[in-house]
Amino acid sequence: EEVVVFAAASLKTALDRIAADYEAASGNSVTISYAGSNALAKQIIEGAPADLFLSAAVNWMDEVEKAGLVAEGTRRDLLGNSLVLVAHGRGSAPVEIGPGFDLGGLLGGEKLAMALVDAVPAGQYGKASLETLGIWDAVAPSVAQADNVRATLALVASGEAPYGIVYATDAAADESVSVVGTFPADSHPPIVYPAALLTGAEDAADRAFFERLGAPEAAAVFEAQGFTILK
Amino acid sequence: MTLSVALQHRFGEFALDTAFEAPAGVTALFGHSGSGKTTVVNAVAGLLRPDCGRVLAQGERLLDTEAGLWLPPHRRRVGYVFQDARLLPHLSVRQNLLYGRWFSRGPRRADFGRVVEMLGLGALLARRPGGLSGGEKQRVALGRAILSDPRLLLMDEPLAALDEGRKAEILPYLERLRDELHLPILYVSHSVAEVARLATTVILLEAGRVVAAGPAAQVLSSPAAARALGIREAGALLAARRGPAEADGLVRLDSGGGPLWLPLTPALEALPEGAPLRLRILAQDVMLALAPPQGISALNMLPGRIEEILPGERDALVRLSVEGEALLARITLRSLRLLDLAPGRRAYAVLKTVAVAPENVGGTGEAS
Amino acid sequence: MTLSVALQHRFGEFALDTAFEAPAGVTALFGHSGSGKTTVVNAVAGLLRPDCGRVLAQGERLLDTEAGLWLPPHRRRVGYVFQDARLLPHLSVRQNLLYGRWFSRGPRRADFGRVVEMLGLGALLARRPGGLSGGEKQRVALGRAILSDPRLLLMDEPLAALDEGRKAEILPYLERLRDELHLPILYVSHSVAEVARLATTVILLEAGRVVAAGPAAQVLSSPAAARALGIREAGALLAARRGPAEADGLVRLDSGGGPLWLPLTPALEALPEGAPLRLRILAQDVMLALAPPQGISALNMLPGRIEEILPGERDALVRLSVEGEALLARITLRSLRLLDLAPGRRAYAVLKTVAVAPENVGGTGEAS
Amino acid sequence: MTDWLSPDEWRAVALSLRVSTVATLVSLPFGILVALALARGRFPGKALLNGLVHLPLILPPVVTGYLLLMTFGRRGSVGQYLDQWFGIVFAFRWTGAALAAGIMGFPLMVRAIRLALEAVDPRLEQAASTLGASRPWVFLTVTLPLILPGIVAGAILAFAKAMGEFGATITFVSNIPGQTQTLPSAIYSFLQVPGGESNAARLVLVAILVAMIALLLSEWLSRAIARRIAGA
Amino acid sequence: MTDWLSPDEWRAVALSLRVSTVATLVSLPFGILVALALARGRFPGKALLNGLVHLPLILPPVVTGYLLLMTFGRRGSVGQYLDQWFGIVFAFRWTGAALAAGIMGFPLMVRAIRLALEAVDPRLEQAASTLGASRPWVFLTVTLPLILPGIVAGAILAFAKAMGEFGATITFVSNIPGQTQTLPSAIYSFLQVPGGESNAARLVLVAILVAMIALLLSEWLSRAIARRIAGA
Ligand SMILES: Nc1ncnc2c1ncn2[C@@H]1O[C@H](COP(=O)(O)OP(=O)(O)OP(=O)(O)O)[C@@H](O)[C@H]1O
Ligand SMILES: Nc1ncnc2c1ncn2[C@@H]1O[C@H](COP(=O)(O)OP(=O)(O)OP(=O)(O)O)[C@@H](O)[C@H]1O
Ligand code: MOO
Ligand SMILES: [Mg+2]
Ligand SMILES: [Mg+2]
Repeated sequence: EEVVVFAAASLKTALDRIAADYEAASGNSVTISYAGSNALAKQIIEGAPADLFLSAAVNWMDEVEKAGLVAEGTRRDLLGNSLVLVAHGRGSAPVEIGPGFDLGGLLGGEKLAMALVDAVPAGQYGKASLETLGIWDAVAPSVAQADNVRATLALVASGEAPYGIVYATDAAADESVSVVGTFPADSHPPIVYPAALLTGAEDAADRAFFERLGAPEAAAVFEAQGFTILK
Repeated sequence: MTLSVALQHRFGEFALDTAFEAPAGVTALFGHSGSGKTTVVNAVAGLLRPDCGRVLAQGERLLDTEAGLWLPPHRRRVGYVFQDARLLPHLSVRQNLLYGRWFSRGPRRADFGRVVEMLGLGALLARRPGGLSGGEKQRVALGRAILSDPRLLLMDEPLAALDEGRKAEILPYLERLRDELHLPILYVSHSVAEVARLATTVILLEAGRVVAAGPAAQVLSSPAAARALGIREAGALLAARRGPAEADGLVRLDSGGGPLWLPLTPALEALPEGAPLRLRILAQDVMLALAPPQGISALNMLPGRIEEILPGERDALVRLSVEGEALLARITLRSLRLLDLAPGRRAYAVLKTVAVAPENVGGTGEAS
Repeated sequence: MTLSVALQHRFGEFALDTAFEAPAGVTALFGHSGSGKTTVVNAVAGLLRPDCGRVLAQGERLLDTEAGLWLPPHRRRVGYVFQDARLLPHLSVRQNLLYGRWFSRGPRRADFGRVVEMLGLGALLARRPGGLSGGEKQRVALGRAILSDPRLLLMDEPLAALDEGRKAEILPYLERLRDELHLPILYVSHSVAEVARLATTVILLEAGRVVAAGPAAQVLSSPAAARALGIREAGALLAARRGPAEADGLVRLDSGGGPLWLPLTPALEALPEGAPLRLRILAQDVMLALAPPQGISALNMLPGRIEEILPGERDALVRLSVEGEALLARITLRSLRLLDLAPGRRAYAVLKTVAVAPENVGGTGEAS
Repeated sequence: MTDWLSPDEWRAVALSLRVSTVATLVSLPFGILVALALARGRFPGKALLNGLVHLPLILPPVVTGYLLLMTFGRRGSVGQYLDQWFGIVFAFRWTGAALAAGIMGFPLMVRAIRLALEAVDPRLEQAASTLGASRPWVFLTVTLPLILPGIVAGAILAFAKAMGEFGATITFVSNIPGQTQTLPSAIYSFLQVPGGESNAARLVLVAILVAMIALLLSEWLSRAIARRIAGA
Repeated sequence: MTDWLSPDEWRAVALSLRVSTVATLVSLPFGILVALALARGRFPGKALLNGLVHLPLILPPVVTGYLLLMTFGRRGSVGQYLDQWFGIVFAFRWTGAALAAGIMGFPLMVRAIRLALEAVDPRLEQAASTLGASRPWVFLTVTLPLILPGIVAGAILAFAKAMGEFGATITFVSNIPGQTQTLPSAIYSFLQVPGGESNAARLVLVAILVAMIALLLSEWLSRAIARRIAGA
């Protein structure tokens, strides 16, 4: 039995581990295709042979659902994440992020690295948060947008930009950046990774792996990567 | 009619407007650089699509712009020896030679081994064209065209890059081709000697137009053409039959005007007794005498009658009729005066035996 | 010493091993196709880096493999006329002609307008090489080399693609070049007539080796070289001085052997009275007579003594000394017997005035 | 050595090689035809064809990928008929990856071959035609051998591009290990997660290695051909 | 018509044009030099140079972007010295986008020029040298005019590639509207959100339009050059 999973690329480390455990335990094989959520969603809509979809954004799961490809009642919000401000280098002083936070002053004329603020979820959340905090208009001209979170982080890691906004999960593992603050969870829409079984893929193995994602063993792995488990 | 050509074409300032008939045998295209010789040959080969024209080869229409007919080059079966050899650089000499065979149907008239030997290509077969000398390239091109078993050969100054020795070796072979294979040949050359030896018909081109055309003997002997050919090349063609060889290495040729003795060259040796042949006698190689001179090394003397004298600036062309055949002699105005020559007077044409150049001796191109 | 060449090079089976000295004037490289002529010329131009060798031009070393010296082509200042014209396709004819000028320093010895007129290039100046005829291309190449103001001209069969008329027009120009510009010229040609007219020195190559070398008169007159040249091209060179022109269009030339009369050609007309010149007299244009023949159109007779008879298979070469100058006559074995000719006997050399071909008349290449 | 890459990674390497090779070989005849049409042909839609060929170069690869997905996907305008009538499916198969790679490399291949075609001396082709070779034979026996260096150059460009193609491929056929995961997709996956850089670097090295070998082979081949043509 | 694109989109179009033009023109001399070295040169590191030139083709664009960032970034191994000594900064500038585009198009440009170089008849260059032209002059007056069609072809390939380049550019200089947001970045952004397709399609059309005009111009130019060379 083969389970084909389409998953947002940012889930790779955790999901690879969970899949390996599952394969060892069940004897079924799990094949995971990692790409951007938008591409995966479109592929699913175009008939990709996927059994499960793990999206990094709500809107792309909505698209799949609209196309009638989500198996009745299987969609659920699997994981959450938080948004942090990272700085280049290890020893940067922590800052308090709240209303009126002087990010512009912190940048000192340099760039703030973010994911695409209108297109990539991490960018969209970041922009929303900065708007809520009332500093978006001041910061906007200094924003350098990358096409994904890892590229954003690379801009900070390489020192190209002194600060950047990324997911907590991405910030943790990088030696050359430090987290200097976390954006208040209520300053942006909840960061949610929805998961669903896809129509026509409701055999035992698929279901089993889908269930497995919510199991405590999986939760531990996700949490180790910095994700929060949504109930 | 073997080949009938009528062409009109314009290249900027240059306008080609020619029509001629080429009977069996070799038809020489003759004319100054830029007179349109290559253009004509290209149109016959199908490499140039003339503005207007008709080309018929052995009854088949190759081109007829009025009827909208244009046969592509590969269906014309013309063997073309180009002014620049145009060997295929990625093929060996052997493959170049055999290239035409890949496409030809029907019997193979030219023998590979014989062509290779004749053109001295044996040592080159495995080589590639890149490193060949100019003459070597042209020899391969010649062999390639012959071996493609064409029904018409087009040659654009094929021998210009060859030395005298090689030329002398190849010319008899071209003659044999012409005679044995009954291949019509359209031949561009700057050498009157070559043309005289090979050509049945001569077409004189000037600035894209035919200024003289006809049987070689007639065109080359006509004093009028002498001017176009250059005075040094003026001469007459004499028909003769090969007589018996004699003990001292000479052979008798029976011309209309009387017997002539020539050294027995390999070319002559190859002809059977009684075979018709052609002698070209340059006007400048003919002396006139009032009586047969004695004690002189010239063996050949023909008695004749002066028909016409065309005086030039410094010398004169004298047309002599020798038993109905025409001979041209070029003499100085001083000699004209000293000997008191005039039309109607009798005179002896004296020619040095060996002044009859061997390449000016050839078969007639008609079946013997 | 103007040009000194010593070369060794190997191309597969072909091995070049030549050494020769080329004094001022024209040095002709002569030999069969594939004998290595182009290879030598390329090595002199710097286009071929020979395995081993030395080339000195007017005192400057162009190549010395022992000393590790190799001057690149552009610093050798050689004007090279290639067997294939090699015009630059992206430039107009005018630009091709002027190309060398872009790089040359110093005084301009060749005049653009004059070269253009001489070579008949006026109407072609605005054209591109693509559409030129074979002869037109070669004329442009010639002009281009001359206009680059070289100190050495290399010519690889420059006239082979030209018709007789053009050749006759260009030859005097090459002579003038040689004489006026004191340009040494290394000249490859298959035409003995060209070589005889132009060359001061002749180098005979065979299979990459020099088989004869020396002053043109000597090499071309030597009966031994006759075999290499082809018997029809054997002949002697006679030094003479131009005498006065006479009323009937003839001019007297005073040779060592006595006076000769020739038609006054433009080339002769251009020479002042008393100018030294050179006549080439082909062995086959000379008849021998025991007494001066009467009533004959031949004007020129020179009394001489038979020095040597070299019998061949069918004819013999007779060397005659005419007041110390050598003449060659080619006669049949039959005439030899009939006239009972033998060394030591006296005989008259009879030549048809006009058999002295105009292009075999030229300045000597020495300052007059 | 085998431990150095995981089984999935080995499969990605093997797949990339297969995809690139197939893409190159299959597109070669089309490349030659299109180059011929562009270099020699005279027909109304020539400018359009030229534009079409260049399109994959002009568009961001992702766009090409989307267009492929819309066209050759299982519900795509062409894809569904190919499936129904010929049973050919590109979507989410390695064949799709090859299609994407082939299309992305096509402009490079065509241009190289076209340049070589334009450098062929037409007088040689004329000479061949007077010897009896019809147009197709002239092409096979003269033109083709003479443009071989251009074909090799075009093929190596297409192959290299295929080895590196990512955007169009992942968009069209996704990133399914063992089926559509090429080396660049695998590299991408690693680059998307924290700490994946060293793994990515390993795969980058493999990609460079493979491509360099292909490059050296092609150079050697070109030189051998050039020597053959220059002759001696 | 001006309403058809937003001001930011207009700026993206203008920037893409500028980036592509500059990338093409600036890399041209280098492309010619490298093509010369590869076609004619004989030196120890030749295979390496050849490999290096092809690298941007072989690697996924994102990797090239990362490598550029590491090398030419402000703290990159080369970048910091460029900044310190010459004041040249690529980071977050359109110049960086041009650098990325130029490097991505470089292998295409070099190959086209190299093919043209290899087709030049060395006998013509020899003829020029006997007329007194030194190597550089021969190159300028003979080789260069003869390879012009190849140069045009190389330039148009590089230009087209630059118009479509996305992965390396966004990774290296990110996406700052008006500064580094090229057309492909803008297109990509639209494709990331549901329903963005029609907007993306609009920009794709613009990209195609611009590239087609460039293509037609280049074809016309090539043909004019070819006619000039064929002569008459
Ligand atoms: N690059 C080369 N590679 C191999 N062999 C060569 C090369 N160049 C010349 N040869 C050979 O060297 C010999 C001499 O050639 P070269 O071109 O010097 O002859 P040539 O005397 O100029 O002949 P031609 O009168 O026909 O032009 C020939 O046999 C030729 O095949
Ligand atoms: N493609 C062309 N475009 C323009 N003019 C041309 C073209 N081909 C030939 N010509 C011109 O037509 C005339 C005749 O050329 P052609 O090649 O037929 O001469 P030719 O008699 O063969 O001369 P040659 O003896 O020098 O080879 C020349 O003036 C030439 O410049
Ligand atoms: O055209 Mo790309 O940016 O090499 O996939
Ligand atoms: Mg011609
Ligand atoms: Mg030669």
